[in-house]
Parts: sequence; C-alpha cells; structure tokens
Amino acid sequence: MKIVIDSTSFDPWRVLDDYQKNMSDLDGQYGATAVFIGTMRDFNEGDDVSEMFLEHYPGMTERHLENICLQATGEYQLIESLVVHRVGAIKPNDPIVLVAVWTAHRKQAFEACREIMEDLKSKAPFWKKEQIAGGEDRWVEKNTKGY
Amino acid sequence: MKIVIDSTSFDPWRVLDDYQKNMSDLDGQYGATAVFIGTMRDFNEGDDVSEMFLEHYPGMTERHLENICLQATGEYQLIESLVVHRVGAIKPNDPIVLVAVWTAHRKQAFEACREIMEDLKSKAPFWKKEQIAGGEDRWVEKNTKGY
Amino acid sequence: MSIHVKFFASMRDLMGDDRDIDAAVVEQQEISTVDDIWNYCAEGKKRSDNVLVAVNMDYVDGQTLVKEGDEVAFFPPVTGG
Amino acid sequence: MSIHVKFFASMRDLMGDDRDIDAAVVEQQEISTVDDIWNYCAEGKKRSDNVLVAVNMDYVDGQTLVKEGDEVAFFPPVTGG
Repeated sequence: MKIVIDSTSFDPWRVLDDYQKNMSDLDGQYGATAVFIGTMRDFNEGDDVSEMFLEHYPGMTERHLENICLQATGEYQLIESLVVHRVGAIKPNDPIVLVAVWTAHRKQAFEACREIMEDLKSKAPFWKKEQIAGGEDRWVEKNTKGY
Repeated sequence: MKIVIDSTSFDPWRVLDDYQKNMSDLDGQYGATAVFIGTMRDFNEGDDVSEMFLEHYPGMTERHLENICLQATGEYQLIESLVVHRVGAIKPNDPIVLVAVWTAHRKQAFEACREIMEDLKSKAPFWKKEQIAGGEDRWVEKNTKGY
Repeated sequence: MSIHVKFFASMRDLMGDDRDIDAAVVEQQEISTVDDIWNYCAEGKKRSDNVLVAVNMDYVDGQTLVKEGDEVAFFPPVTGG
Repeated sequence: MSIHVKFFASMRDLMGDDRDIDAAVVEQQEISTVDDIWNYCAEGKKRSDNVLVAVNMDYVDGQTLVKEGDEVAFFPPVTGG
C-alpha cells in the first residue's frame, strides 16, 4: 500500500510499471488489476479551463487516503494498492489522480477501485480552483456523480 | 477503438502508454480512464499451474470483441477503447487480458470497463487449458463469478 | 460448396478435427439445421446443454437453418480473460 | 497552549487565514465545542450546512468538544479526484 501526494506532473503508466516491478515477490498471486486515472479536461460546465490549482490539507489528506485503502484492503482482500494525487498548479491533460488495486479475482478489483475513488471524491480533503479563459478564478463547487 | 489478439507476451503499461500517445488529438477531452488487467496466477482450484494454453476462434474472436466495444461505445459514450488478449502458450505472471476505456466522466469509465470484461469472460470465444504441476493438462471448465 | 464444421477446445477432443460436409451429403441426408449437423457428425454422442454454437461466427441456437458455404462451430463455454 | 483553527479553499476566502485562539480566551469565552469555535471566529457569519469540520484531522460534527492543543479545521465540500 502506498499513498503519494505529488506536486509535480506524473506519468501514470510509468508509476504503475515502477510500482508493479517492486511487487515482484507477489508475482503469480494476483490475477486482477484495476486502475482508474482522472485527467484534467480543458473545459468544465461550459467554460474553457486553462489551468487549475489543487489545494489539500497536508496531513489529513494522507491520513484519510490511508484509511480508505486500509478499509478496502480488508473488505476486498487487496493484495496491493496505490493512490497518487496531484496538488498545486495543474494544466489540461495532466493526470490528477491514480487509483490502482491488485487482487486475486476481478470482482474485488473492480469494486475496490471504484469504492476507493468514490470515497476519495466525496471525503478526501482536496479542493479545485479553476482558471477560466478570459475570466476569474473560481472554486469548483461540486463533483459529478459517480453512481 | 482497437482490438489486438497477441500471441506473444505484452507489457500492459507500455501498451497503454503507446496507445494514449497516439490519442493526442483527444488531449483535454477525456477526464476518466479505467483499466482492467487479468494476469495468469500460478495456482487455480488448489493446484499449482505451471503453464497455460489459450485457444481462440480466429475471426470470430476479433469480431465478437469489436462488437462488445462498439456496443459499449454507444452505451457509455466512450471516447476511446482498447482490448488486448493473449493467445497461445502463457506462463504465470503473464498478462492475459487488458481492457481500457477513456470517457469524459468516471461513472461511464468504471461501468464500461467492467461490462466489456464481463461480456468478454462470458461470450468471447477463448478457452484455457492448464498444465498442472506433476499432472495432466486440463481444460478450464468455468470462470469465477464477476458480480 | 460444402458446409464447414469446426470444433474447439474440449469439443475437439470429443468430436475430432474440423470437417466439411459435401453438398451431395447435405442434400442426401436432408441436413437443414444446426441440430442436423450435430447429429450427422456426432455418431450418437449427446450434445451437452451448455455447448455453444455459431454459424458464420454469430451465436445461434440449434434450430437455426444452415446452407451450403456456411461455417458451423461447436464449442464449450468460453474461459478467456 | 491554544486551539489552532484552520480554513481551507473558499472557507479561507470567507473567514481569513488560520488563527490560534489563546488558552486565556478559550477559558474566558467558555469555548468548549466546534460550534463555539465557529461563533468566536465568524463574527456573525452563518455556517452553511455543507461545511465540513475536522478536529485533529478526523471528521466531527459541531457538538464535538474541543480542548487546548486541538487543531480545528473548517472547509467546503471536497472536490478532488
């Protein structure tokens, strides 16, 4: 299990490759890997968004993400899990969040990955402020529905 | 949309990296990527499995996977989708299947990825034959439940 | 022209290799459905309820009509992924 | 010892920067719950129903008791991911 709060851009496939290479003692045990990646789009609610700032609550954010993963590990028998989340200034097409889980079977992988994401979206202390093209900064007020 | 039937081992993270780099005209449009990877374990139903052979129905397999992705594209507004499936001789820890979808929002990504996998598992013409350590080859009779 | 019959995985172990049924045999034996094809090839072997059938690479059921030039495939439940 | 109060995102725009409430003030003003902290800091501003509160980085509600040394945070609904 690993939680990363990253203030610089990350390459999700490379992060996954590196993480899985360090899991080689688990080779042959996991049959399923589910991954979700959230990426910054260049529009939101009808406006062009040129940049975004992601604020978090240092300490509480890490602690909350750890708790989410610990709970999912018990509930879904996760073999491994990884969460990476960007903070700071973000440009369109930058990855914002990566959630990955490794399990024996696919049912657990699908369900755990989605549940971790939904918990993160609804409870992990992050806040987005958008820079609208030709407009003022605005705090994002709500997330899109996950179910 | 791309369907690949692969008779040699593939690196899922590299495949994803390459595929997404070729999607650069879609940068800024997709906000969600969901990925599932099925990997060969070294045990099944209590036995050690040293090797596996994956047979398919050339022509029908590709056609069926294309139909699954076309249907999911319409139902979930997929921006892009990719399915890679191994055939032939497979060793433990080899990736067997990769399903990836790109969408505007996460709900569609999670649901489409899982539905494509479930359809693939229940209808795409592939058959596994396991080589049991110290035993005979055996055809796998059924899959584990996905829901 | 003939009907091409294919067997996959454990179905091949049971039924043998792929085979063609000549047009003359199709006519003589009055082979018109998927079930007829099975009965012609099976030499009395029962077809399990879970056997899947495809004609020209589309799933069909046993009552589906077949014609010369068709490819008819019988196979066990799939186990990919 | 004092109580540390933090505001995040749009809550900071509304309430200003983080602040410490001195032990003497806590005693004098009889500040014992999260709601008391808000009322002391807010100068009459109403707290919206969707404002989240954490004490020492755990989510709590307004009736939660606070003590000197605690870190109390107020913030709007989260929008990460």
